Order: sequence, then structure tokens, then C-alpha cells
Amino acid sequence: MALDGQKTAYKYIGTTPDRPDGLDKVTGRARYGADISMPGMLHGAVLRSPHAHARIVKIDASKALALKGVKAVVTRADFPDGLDGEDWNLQENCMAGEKALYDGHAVAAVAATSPLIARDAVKLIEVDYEVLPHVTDVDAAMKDDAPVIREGAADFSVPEGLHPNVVRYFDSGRGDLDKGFAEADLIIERSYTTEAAHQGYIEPHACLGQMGEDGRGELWVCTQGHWFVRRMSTAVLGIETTNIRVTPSEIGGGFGGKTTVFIEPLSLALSRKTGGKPVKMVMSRNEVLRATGPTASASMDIKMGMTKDGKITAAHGTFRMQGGAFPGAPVDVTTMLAFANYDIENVHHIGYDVITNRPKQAAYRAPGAPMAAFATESTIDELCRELGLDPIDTRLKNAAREGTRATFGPKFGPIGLVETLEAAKTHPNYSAPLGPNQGRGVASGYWMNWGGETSASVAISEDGTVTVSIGTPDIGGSRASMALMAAEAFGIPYEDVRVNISDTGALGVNEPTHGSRATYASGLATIRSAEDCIGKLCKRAADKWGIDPEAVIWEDGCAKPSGPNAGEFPPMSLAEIAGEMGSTGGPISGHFEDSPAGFSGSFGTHVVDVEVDPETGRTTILRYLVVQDAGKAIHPAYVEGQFQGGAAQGIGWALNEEYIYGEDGRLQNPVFLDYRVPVASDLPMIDTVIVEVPNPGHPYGVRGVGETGITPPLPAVANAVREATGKRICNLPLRPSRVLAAIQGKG
Amino acid sequence: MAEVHLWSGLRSLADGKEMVEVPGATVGQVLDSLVAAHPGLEPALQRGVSVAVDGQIVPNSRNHPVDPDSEIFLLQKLAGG
Amino acid sequence: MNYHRPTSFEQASTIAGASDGTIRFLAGGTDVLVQLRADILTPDDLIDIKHIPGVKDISRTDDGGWRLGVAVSGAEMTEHAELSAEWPGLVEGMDLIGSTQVQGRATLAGNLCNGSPAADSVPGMIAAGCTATVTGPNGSREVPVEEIPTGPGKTVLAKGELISAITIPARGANGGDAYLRFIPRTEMDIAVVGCAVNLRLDGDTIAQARVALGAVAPTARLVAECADAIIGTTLDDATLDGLAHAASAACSPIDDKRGTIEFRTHVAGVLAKRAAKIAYDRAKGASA
Amino acid sequence: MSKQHITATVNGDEVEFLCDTRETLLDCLRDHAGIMGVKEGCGTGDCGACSVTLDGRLVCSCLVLGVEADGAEIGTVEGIAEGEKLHPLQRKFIEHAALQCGICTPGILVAAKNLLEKNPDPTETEIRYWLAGNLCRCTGYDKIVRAVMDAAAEMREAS
Repeated sequence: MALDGQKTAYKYIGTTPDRPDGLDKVTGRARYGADISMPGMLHGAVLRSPHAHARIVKIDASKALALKGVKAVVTRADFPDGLDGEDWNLQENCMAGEKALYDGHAVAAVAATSPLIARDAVKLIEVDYEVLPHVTDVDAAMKDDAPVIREGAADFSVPEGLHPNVVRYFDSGRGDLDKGFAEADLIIERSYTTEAAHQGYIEPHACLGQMGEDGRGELWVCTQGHWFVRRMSTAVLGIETTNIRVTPSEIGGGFGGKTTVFIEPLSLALSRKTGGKPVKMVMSRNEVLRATGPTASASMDIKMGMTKDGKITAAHGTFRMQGGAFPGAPVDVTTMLAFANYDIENVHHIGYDVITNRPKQAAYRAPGAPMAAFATESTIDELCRELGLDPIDTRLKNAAREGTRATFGPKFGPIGLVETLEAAKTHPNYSAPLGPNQGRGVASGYWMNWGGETSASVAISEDGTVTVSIGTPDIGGSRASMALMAAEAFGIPYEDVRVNISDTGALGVNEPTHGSRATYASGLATIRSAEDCIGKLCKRAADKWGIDPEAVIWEDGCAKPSGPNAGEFPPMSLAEIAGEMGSTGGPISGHFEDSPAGFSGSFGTHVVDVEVDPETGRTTILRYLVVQDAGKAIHPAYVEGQFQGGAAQGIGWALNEEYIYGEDGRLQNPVFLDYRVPVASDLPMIDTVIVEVPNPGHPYGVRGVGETGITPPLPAVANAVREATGKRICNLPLRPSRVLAAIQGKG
Repeated sequence: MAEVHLWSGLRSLADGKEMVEVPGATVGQVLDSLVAAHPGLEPALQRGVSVAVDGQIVPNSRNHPVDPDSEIFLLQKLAGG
Repeated sequence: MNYHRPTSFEQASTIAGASDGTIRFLAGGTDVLVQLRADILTPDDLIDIKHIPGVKDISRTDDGGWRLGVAVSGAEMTEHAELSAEWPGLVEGMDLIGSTQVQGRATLAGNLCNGSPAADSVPGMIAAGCTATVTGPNGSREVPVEEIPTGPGKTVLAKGELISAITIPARGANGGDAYLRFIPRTEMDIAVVGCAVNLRLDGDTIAQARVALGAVAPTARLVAECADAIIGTTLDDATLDGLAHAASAACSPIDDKRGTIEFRTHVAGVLAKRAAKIAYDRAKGASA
Repeated sequence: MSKQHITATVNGDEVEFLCDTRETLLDCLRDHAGIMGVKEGCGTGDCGACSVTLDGRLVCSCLVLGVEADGAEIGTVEGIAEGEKLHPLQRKFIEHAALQCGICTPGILVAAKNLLEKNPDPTETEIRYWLAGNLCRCTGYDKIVRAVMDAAAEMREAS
């Protein structure tokens, strides 16, 4: 469904100029969430529950309030009643009500004249807790004897007879499973688990909120989406959405975790209580790991059938996922995408969203997809292994392609899975020799991408430059991509484009930089806004020349007569028209707003080589290859960066990252020392191949690339470890003790 | 009449049907017709669904046009990181 | 929190002895500041010993060993060519602690006094036969390093006592040492198991040996059975298996977030074998 | 609460501030000296975002007390460029797209500069181990390592 004729030859797209914000970010000048200050500012701190599940009997803040420098304390009593649905969930998560639902759940917050005083004051707040039984494991939470975390949390979808902790149920599929399995020469059934992983952005959440007695104010915050922050914060506070203007700072990583609110409503509530003094809140790493959203953990059963020549005949998956104390584990997406790489006639998925005494999960890069990929791509690897089939050839045989009816229903348009598999197969990494205790793993993955509410403006400036204003914060170089697309659309140099991330007061609603949408949707809006401008620029030229605007075309950054019949006039450049703008009708700008529906998913195939120490079970990544479809790579270096970053995060999730809860329900590893993200010496160079199967729903063919990259690493690494050790390990992470136990036959 | 395909979890709310034919020139009209024909679907639709029209997912777009021979799939609500 | 900056160990000892509250000595600060930030411990008196003359010195002792000031950082040890050449295992143990940044601050004495059973520098010091000079109200005494820690977070140091120097014995001829630790990543983790081996050869035969294990008991410990298993041998395969068994048998670890009892016990044997081979090769190289 | 008066040299300039004994050098640089290029990612020495040089030695400023800095020479990312002239590492980081969100970049630049001063020709492995205490969650380190190697090569040629 092409929106327009697609360009194929480009002047700027596909080049790799310096990013506009590069200088600020290598000199320390860029201002992130915690770098914003205001005169008269107070500092906030949060008291958090040390219990996994406890009734809050009484909160006494008198000693804290008596401490010199303390200006306000807020508890749930300072927030309105009567919220429902996700608004209530957000409010309850930002500040506990009757019960603390997890270790780290906010119970009270303080504003004081210094960060030290605020932290001291928090320790003086006395809370009487009645400790309740808790559960943190998804399978345990579904058992009959599991403590009930919240009555009535389940929605209409949950069948009768399930534990009240099961809050949503999904069931989808098609075809005839019995028939499909009967056609198989080999059926494999396995159960898998993955642990919760945190997004691990290096910048902790930080904000500065200011709100007067009239409930109006401002918020400066590091976020992926400031319109989301505005809507959510005001909903939690029970005030009108537009009472607050939200300005995004630079953002030090998000990966999905900064698409919601935690401390933002607290800073506003504290500010209001102090008579409108600005209140800055900065989380510690401990708070980030205990109280913001990691992704869900999963427990999954997969059954797949294959003929001996490699055709998948049937697939069934059951997915149980916990996303903390609130509904929202991404099991809906997990079930949709579990088998989506392949053309399978008989397929069925069942999903359970389960609540536990853990922090409310937040989106994490391709939310829900990596867990399912681990289970399904491990099972396919095992089928190939037992049938003696090549894993890439087998995937090619079953691969979804244009016209394939997806396992979730609709037919695919042009997609690039086949191309990624073919590129992986011919890459030198796929034929590199392997030594003893080494193994190679292959896996593919998919993310369907997103359009989302999008609003942008482009203004022509009097000096002949153009200023693009978008609403999606730049997390990984998207200013450069927007500037390239604007340069291409206008036919002006990249250096003549300025890119602005606007606050909530300056544009219509924008969804966050999430769902791999920024380059697609804000890019589309930038191009369409530019085209809107170009029409106006042509009109100015036409007026000057005294000809019909229809007789003016825009080419190479200039207005030109469309042909000899239009008249003989020298081309007018953008700079010339801009220079006269003030006297020819005033400012020129273009706008675009839509929820664009032309997004299209991105497939990727990863190939990894590992070596496993047979005496300790430790896995070393030797080689890593990412092949992914970008549709059209706008700034190829940042596209590669997304591939590499996604792979690194997936490797971490596969090998060492995990949430470890003790018997007491407390998080054992809320520190980077023990929440083990990959460090520089853990990884090799990450090789990349950009495949380009243009998306017809974008003027330049863009597909979002941000999320797919985290999906294949979990199974690819597990498949490589399988080959290196001869052991199939169905539980992530592949920590050394687990791998060693498997090698020793104790797994 | 457009064909609307329901995921299996929705079928019990629509008299066990996998596919329902309902009138409507836009996504919004089709969804309204669907609820009129099968009121049991209302909570599911209120919770939020994604709609694919002829292979294209059209989020938040009740005004998106639907042809008489369009193939529509209801999908679970999407999100992203 | 009161911050003190004494200029002699006697003065430091007096301040510590006079304090009514919790005290901590500050050298590299890589443990004290973490505890402070995490609200685990805020001392009433923090005594910065980096301004005492000589604490940054690495000097030869009269018998050919080394005397290390208590504020010598890991980076300064690694950069010291002679020390690194003579005691590569001991220096590696120190070097493995934390990042480059942590190496710029962390000290042997601090790692020892923190009392962690997993302290990376301690098995190497024990295997080398290091002593700590303990200075207190009653003067100074020399204490073998293995006698300093008494349990997780606990040491023999009495009120008003602190370590004022670390002494490494003379390397002597035909000796070699090595330290290996197991961590899940390549850097930045706390040892799941650590093992140091120090030995001296007579020809191809091991004449003397000391083996120390870390993170497998409440304190790092000297394991005589491991030394006995290799003394008098040329480190043949059967000997290495015997060493591994002795190392595993000496373990009484805990199950925690970093490792299981079973895993630690097994890996202690693996590391003992590997460290012994490296130490042996180094001793051979030294005698070649 | 009595505070201590501290005088230090930051990027060649004398800086004075009052600090609570519990405040770290990181807190002092940011909150009292306005040096905001120093970032807090963890506060426990595990991420390297707060890397500075202290008398020429690479350290985490979150693991140094403000009071310890009295009389010290401190170097931060703000002091890497010479006037208008960017350091080769800064240029190469931009050129190689070695930053995505950029929050780890100041610490990594300080650490990498310190490495190249000690070792002008580091191997890939030496760079990876030297930077192991600087977490980056965006890039997978590939482009960071390449940028450091390229800057080192350029600096060797220029010298």
C-alpha cells in the first residue's frame, strides 16, 4: 500500500554525516534528566517498601517533617481516589495504597533543601507494615496455594477455575493441529523459561517538576515520550492533561523503560505541597533496578512437528508470563509473534498474564518477542539437529514472505526474512572453522513495528535553513536521520537542516520514541511537512514570476518553471525565496499529523559462534553476525548501531542478566555489580549486514530497526551452546553453573 | 460486507464464529457493527484491539476506509519498546 | 560523619581509639564509599590515612622482599615492573579487583580489611606468605595475612588498630606464583571462586608450595592439603587430579546469588589445577 | 551541619566549594562546581559514567569523597578539548557513530584519553579491558572500540 511513488535514487539518504547533537554529547554540554536545575529548587527522595507484600498499617512522617530543611512529605493520601483501569495501576505503582506490592514499591516521598537532607528524612519516616505471604515466580503464582495479590484484577478473558493471579488470557490460532502433527515425521516438545531482564539504561530516571496551588505547572524529564508523561502524570494526579507542560531533556537510554512514569507525579505532588517550589528527583541505581520496570519473565511449553525434509507441519505454544504486581506482561505480543517467522498452516497459541510481587513490568525492546523466540527458535534448532537439516535452509523452506498468511492472521506485504537468511548463509562467519568446545547458533526474529500518533512541523528560516520540529526524543541519533530526510526532501545540504525536539506545548500529540517508530513515523512526518513547505515555496516563486503555481516544480533545492510553456525564469533557490519571505507573504512552514499505517515489520537473522569452557561452563562469544532488513537505511552507521546494541542486550539476557529474588521476596542484585550487563571485554566486534527490502508505506522505504535485534540472540546463543556442549538448555540465563550442570549431566 | 476474522479467544464471545461478516465503510463502522451483532465482544474491543485491513495494521484509525471485499483481522493490542 | 586526616599511624590509632562511634579507615575508599552510598554504613569517624608519610611507597626490604605502603593502589602495583616480575600472581590478584577506575584507588590493605571472603588480592598474599604490620595503641606487630580476616566483614584488628604496611617475602630463586578467579563475565564481578598457588622448584620437582582459596569459606584460607598434594611432584596429571580433589575437599562455601555450593566446590578444583600449572611454568621460566 | 571548604583544580582552573563530608566528588563537581559532564549511572563504581582523572589517575568520582579532593588536580570531559579544538577522540566518536544516547560518552572519553596517554598503541583487547568499567548499553561497544583505535592511530601519526 504505497503512500506515494517511492524514490530509489538518493543524494543524502544512505550517507553517514556527523549527528547534529554530536558536539554537545562529546563535550559534556548535553543536558540530561539530572542536569536540569532551577533557582529555589528542592530535592526529592522516596521511601520504598523493604517487603515484597505487606499491608501498610500506618505511616508516621512527623520525625521527618521535624528535620530542618524538610519541606513536604507526600503519601498516597495526597493523591485522588476514584481512578480505574491503567490510570489506577499507574497511580498505585507510583505510590502504594493499602498494600506494598513488591520490594521497592514507593510508600512515601520527601522534598527537602538538599539531596542529603531528603535522604536522611526518608529514613525518619516510620511505617507499620503487616507482612503478607508473597510470590515472585510465574508458575508458583498460578498454583492453587499461591497468595492472592489482588482480588478482582482479572478481566473478562480469563476462563473460570484459574487462580485470581491470572489476570488476562489469550488464545489464538488456526488450522487443524491434530492433522498437522499427524503429518510430521518428528515432533518435539520442550518447556522453557526466561528470567526478567532490565533495560539497563545508564541514566537513572530523573525529573524536575513544578506545580502551583492551581494545579498548573511544568515538568522537565528524561523520557522516551513526553506526551505520555503528560497524560500519565496528570491522570495520576487527577488534573487536566494540559495543565502541565512537559519538556524532554536529552535521554540517557530507555529501551522501552522510559515510556511510563514513576517519580514524575511525585515531584509534581511535592511541588504543589511546597507552594510551587520546583522539586528535582533523581533515582539511584538501586531504585531503578528495584522499582522501575524490567521486562516480564516467562515459562513456556512448545510443541512443533516437522517432516523429514524440513517442513513445519504444526506448532503449539503455551506462554505464561509475569509482569509484576499489575496486568501488562506482553503475552499478547508474545503469542502473536511466537511463530510469525514461518508459514505454518496449523498453529495455536495460549497465553497467561500473571501478577506476582515484583515491580510493574515496562516495555523492553521488542516487548514479549525475545522470550517466544527463545522457545520457538530453540525448538526448530532441535528439530533440524535431529533430522540432520541445515538450520538456514530449513528456515528458508518455511520462511514467511510476501503473500504468506502470518500465523497471527493477515497476509504479509513485502518483507525481508528470506533476504536476511540468504545473506547470512553466504557470509564468511557461517563457514568459519570451529575448534573444540565451540559451536555455532542461528536464529531469526521479527518485530512488527509501529506507526503511532505523530505530529511534526518544518519551518523555513530567513537564512535559507530549515528547522524540523518533531516530538520523538532522540535516543540514538534520530536527529541525524530527520535532517537527512529533510535534506533529501528539500534538496538542500544536510548542514542546512536544524532539528528540534519540541515540548508538549509546541506540537500536537506524539507517541514516544518506541515501537521502532521514530525514524519511520517522525521521518514520514518530516518528509510530508517538507512537501507541504515545498508547495508554499513554489507558490512564492510562481507569484514572483506571475505564473500559475501548478507550472512550478521543485528540483535540486530550487523552484523551477515546469517546462518551456511555463515561461523562462532562472531557478529560485530555497535560500532566495526564504530571504524574501518577509516581504512576499510572511513565514513559510509545513505541517503533518497522522497515525501512519504504512509501517512494516523488520526481520533479522543472527549467527553466533561460542566457546564453552567444559570445566566451568563459562561461555565466550567468539563471533557475532547480525543481518537485518532496514527497508532503507537512512543513516547506515546508526542502523548498524541499533543492530549491534540489540545484539549486545540479547547476549546479556542469554548469558548473565537476571532478576534474582530471595526467599524473602527481596531483589538480591539491585546493583550493576550483580545485575551483569555485558562489559566491553565480554564481546567481540559485532558484524552487521544491512538488507534493504523497501517498505512501500514510507516515501523512502524505511522500516523501523530498533527492536528486532534483541529477539534472535537468546535462541542463537542457546543454539550455539547446544552445539558446543551437546546439551540443550531450556532455561535462561545460561549462567556458568547451569551450563556446567548440563555438561555434567545434572541439568 | 467485510470479513472480520476473530482470534480464537474472541470466538467464544461471538457464538464460536471464526469469521463474521458485518457492514461498514470504515474500521469504526465495522467495529460498531460487530458489537451490535455480538455484544459479548464489547469488553474485548474496549480493552483495545489492533485491526489489520487487507494485511495492513491500522492502529487508532477508526476512519480508515474498508472495502466491501476487505479482509479484516482483529489482533491483540500492540505496543513497543 | 567526621573526616580526619592524620599524619602518622600513631595519630590515626589515637583518633580511632578515642571515637565513641563507628570508625572506618579510608585508603582507596572503594568499599567504604559503596557502603556509604548504599546506606549500609555511615561511619561516625572516617580516618583518611593517605596523608601519612610513606603510605604510597613500594620499597625493598633488607632481605630482598617488598614493603608496600597501605595507600599503594592496584594500578601502582601493576605498573611496578620489578614487583610484577617477581610476584605476578599476587599482582594479578590485586589487578583483578574492579575496573581500571577502581584500580586507581583500591589497595591491598583495604581489600584485606574489608573482610570479604571473595577478596581477590587475599589468596595471592596468603600464598606468597605476606604479613601485615598492625599498628595500635600498644605499638606494632607483624601478623600473617591469613590471620587477619576472621569471618565475613570481620578481622582480628582491635579498637584503635590498623594495618600500617604489607610485607611480601623475598621471591628467591626458582619460584613462581599465580592467581585465578572465576567470574561469569570477563571483568567487574566479585570472585565466585579464587585460587592462588605459590611454589618453588628444585629441578623439576616442587620443593615448597602454598595454596590459598578464596570465596569458598567464611574467609580466604591457606590449604595445607593442596600444598601437600603437589610438594615432591613434577605436577603430573595424577598430581593435578589429587590437587583438585584436595581443593574441592577444603571448600565449605555457601549458596548465594553468585554461585552454588556444588559449582564453587567443583570450580575450586579446576582453578587449583590451572593456577598450579601457571605457577609451575613461571617457576620453570624463572629457573631457566 | 558544618561543611568543609575545599579548593581543587578542575580542568586547570581553581575551584572552591563547601561540602558535607558525606558528599562524593561526583556530588561536589555536579552540585557545587557546576561540572555537569560528570554523570551518575550507579553511584557504586560499577558503570564508569562519573570517570574523572584525580592527579592524573583514572577514578570513579562517585568513589572519592569531596573532602579528599582538597588540593587535587581533577580532569573531566569538559577539559578534553583544547579551546575550540576537539580532541581526536571526540572527533572520532562523532565520526564513527560511537555514541547513541551519549550518557556514557563523557566517562568513556576520559577513560580512553587516559589510556592513550599511557599506551599510544593499544590492541583491541587492551582497549576492551581498559574500558570494562565503562558500561554502555546502546552500542554493544563495537563502534566505541573502533573510534578509540582510529583516534590512537591518528594521534600516533601526528606525533
